[in-house]
Amino acid sequence: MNKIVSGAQEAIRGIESGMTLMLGGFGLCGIPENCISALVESGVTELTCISNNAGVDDFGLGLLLQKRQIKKMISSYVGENDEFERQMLSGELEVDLIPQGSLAARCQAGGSGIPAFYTPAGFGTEVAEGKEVRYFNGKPHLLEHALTADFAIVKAWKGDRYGNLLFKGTARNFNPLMAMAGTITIAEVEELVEPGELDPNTIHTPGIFIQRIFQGKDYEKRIEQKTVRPKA
Amino acid sequence: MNKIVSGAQEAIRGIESGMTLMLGGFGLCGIPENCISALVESGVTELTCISNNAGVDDFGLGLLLQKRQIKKMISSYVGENDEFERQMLSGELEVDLIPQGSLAARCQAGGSGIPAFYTPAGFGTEVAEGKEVRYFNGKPHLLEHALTADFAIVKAWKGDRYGNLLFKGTARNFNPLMAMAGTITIAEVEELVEPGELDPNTIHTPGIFIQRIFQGKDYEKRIEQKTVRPKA
Amino acid sequence: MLDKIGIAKRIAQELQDGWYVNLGIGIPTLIANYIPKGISVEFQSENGILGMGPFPFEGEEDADMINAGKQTITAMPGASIFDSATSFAMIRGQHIQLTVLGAMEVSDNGDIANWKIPGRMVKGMGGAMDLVASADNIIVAMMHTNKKGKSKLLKSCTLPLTGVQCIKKVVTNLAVLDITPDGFKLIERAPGVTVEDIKNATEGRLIIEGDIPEMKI
Amino acid sequence: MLDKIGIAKRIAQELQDGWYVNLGIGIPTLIANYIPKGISVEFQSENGILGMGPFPFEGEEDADMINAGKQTITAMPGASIFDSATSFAMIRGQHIQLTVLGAMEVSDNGDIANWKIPGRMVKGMGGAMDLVASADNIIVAMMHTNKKGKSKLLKSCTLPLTGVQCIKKVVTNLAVLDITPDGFKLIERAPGVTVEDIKNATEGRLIIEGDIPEMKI
Repeated sequence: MNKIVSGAQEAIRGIESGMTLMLGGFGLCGIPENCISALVESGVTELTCISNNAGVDDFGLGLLLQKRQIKKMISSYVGENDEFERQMLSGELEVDLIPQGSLAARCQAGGSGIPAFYTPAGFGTEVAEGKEVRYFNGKPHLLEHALTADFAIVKAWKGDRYGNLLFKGTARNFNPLMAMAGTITIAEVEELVEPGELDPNTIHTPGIFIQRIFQGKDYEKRIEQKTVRPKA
Repeated sequence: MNKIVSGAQEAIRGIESGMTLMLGGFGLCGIPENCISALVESGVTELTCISNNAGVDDFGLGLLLQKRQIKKMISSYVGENDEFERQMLSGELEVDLIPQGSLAARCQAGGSGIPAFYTPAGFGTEVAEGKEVRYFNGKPHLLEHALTADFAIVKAWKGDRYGNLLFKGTARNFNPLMAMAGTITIAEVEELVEPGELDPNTIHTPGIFIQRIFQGKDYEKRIEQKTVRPKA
Repeated sequence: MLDKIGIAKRIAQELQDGWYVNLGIGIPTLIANYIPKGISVEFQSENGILGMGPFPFEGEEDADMINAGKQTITAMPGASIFDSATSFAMIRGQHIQLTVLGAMEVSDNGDIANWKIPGRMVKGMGGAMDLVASADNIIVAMMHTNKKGKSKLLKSCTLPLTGVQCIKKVVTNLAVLDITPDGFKLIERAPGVTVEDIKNATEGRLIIEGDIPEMKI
Repeated sequence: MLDKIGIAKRIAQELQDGWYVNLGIGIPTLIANYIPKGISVEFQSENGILGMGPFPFEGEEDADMINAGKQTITAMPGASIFDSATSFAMIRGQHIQLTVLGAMEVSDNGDIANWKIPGRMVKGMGGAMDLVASADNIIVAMMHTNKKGKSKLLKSCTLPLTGVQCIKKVVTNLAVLDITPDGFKLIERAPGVTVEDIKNATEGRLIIEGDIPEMKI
């Protein structure tokens, strides 16, 4: 099995205007930088993007927003981003805000063949509008449906040609969940390794969830909130 | 944080007759041998045991069956075990058979605060009796409820005093799922290591799910179906 | 007529490069020995491994490395190991391209019964109900008739069901049959088996269109 | 009256040995600096880490190690890292003993509003709705009144809710209050603050029983 493609351009082949994409990452941590750049170049538009956040003005999904390639964002927290705010307030951009844990669970469910589940998050809030409420053990829960995507795009630390992935630190976040939920899942990795180099026992994402993989380049890995303490 | 207890006897303190236990393992692979022995010695009875299998006559949960300590088994596959068969056919033992994937997902849901979810498994079979049927994307699904336990007992390869666990090979199976679903979760490990020795990035079960941990002894790790090929 | 190995060999011809495959216990397990040259497939076992290799050499068996049949196994380079929830996420989420399993009965609308015989000790369904309810592409590997000579390809199953309207193809010692809205459609005859033999051994609706070729094993 | 650090110090007194704790952005984050001596707690961040340590030294920050506030962090020995679904499994499954978060409004039946102001840019609820709907033990850390001097402890929230009947305790610059079926029950006064001050700053039902002690910070 060899899922390696030459790079981001080949990896995103088949992504068309109007499609739904999932993009891994939390803030700017663990985002698929190479594929986002390739999407900007490709000029696809009318995208629905499922991503916990929406990048900043000049990085991450902000780059796609600048080019008005995104029709709708499905996220839990957005707006570190002036252009996002402008488009949202002007009505150019649809925004569906979802509690973060529900977003994570809905992606995981989508990849797991679980069409819907009940969660307590959002009961009694506007998130509950139009949703079935059901009590379990006396506690109200909302019915939430699985999320899937035409393409899921994730960023990992290491990967092999079978598609097995290892993430680094908190750059894991939504990546393994979204990897499960794409009809086609693209993984860009900092380092492609030979099969067997990743310990089968500690692989985060088994290759079965990945259809295309490539070694990315020029990772900027921008830090959003640099916080440090003085050396003692 | 120090969750280390002296051994199996101390670990099972508080397990009383009539309680519901989850026990990790698949067949005889990855079963909590030390705690099972301690439960036999303790003499607790009327247990409801949630475990994918029920051991063999003289090993694993079979030891508890021999002493008639189990009132009810909740499993996906049983009966490698004559005493089990005798007790089941005589009506001494209640048995609730659950599709394996639903069992795994129900334990995971129990530990995750998801009270119920829909799955296609079992629709149109006797497993569906009394269960809500609901169609998603034109396909029928059953509503399945989360499982939890008074105590979950798991077996890991390595662990530290925070309760962080690493499993080995396919001995992982149900262990990480059940670890999440116990009101109190006991982990017996082959090797206790110092905090920091386990790579935070590849820990299978974060310590938060574990309340008690100890280094087991005299692991037999019996093989149920030894299958080999001749050396070339 | 085929023996069990013949059935396995015939089903192996269905494998395609890059597929992930779950093989049930019994005849299906044998398929791993007959992967067509030049293609690469990965075997999943539902207890929690992808990339199962051959059985270990004598003395190298590891109690912590077993398959869903509880047999000792090895892992290939590129293998991965995971918990049983993730394993069934792969199955339920339709990430597996082919599932092959045995059956006691199959009906001409694709129902399958393979887990329970009333009055006999019930061992449980294991992962079979999840597999048949989820997989897009399920092949049943079984003998065409039972030990008493009765057809196992029925109008409707008499035993408790494992799943409904889920089986797509049946490969038996006598034939390859697709399951269509109109019943079992005969695709191939086993070597030396006539259409008449298959008719006689099939209780469910059987569709025979044109010449039925003999299998090439 | 307390400042933000005072509020953090007071809430830190609630910590118990062995607890897992999730701290929201703002005042709650400060609590990590005032863990009582002799107890050991672990901090969870909902993007996917348990066992968060202090901020890194200048030059040692790692873009792949951040908290839910997107700040660079370090990991303590015994830390573990996981995906966001597992992280919210911990939260929803009530494995976290204490959640502390900020709020714009809290009502006397335990409702909280902290994510949206109509007419203003909405940034989203992040993990707040999961946290408040799931946690058994939630403390709100906030100023008693808003910048216009209006009470944030209300009969009922005016802003869109984050969660209903979920808050158990509020610690403000003026007081510690438990939320009971009968409303805010005054537990402690901040240094130099009178019961009258608290009455004047609280719009919701306020229960005052007996002498109200002053906090010890």
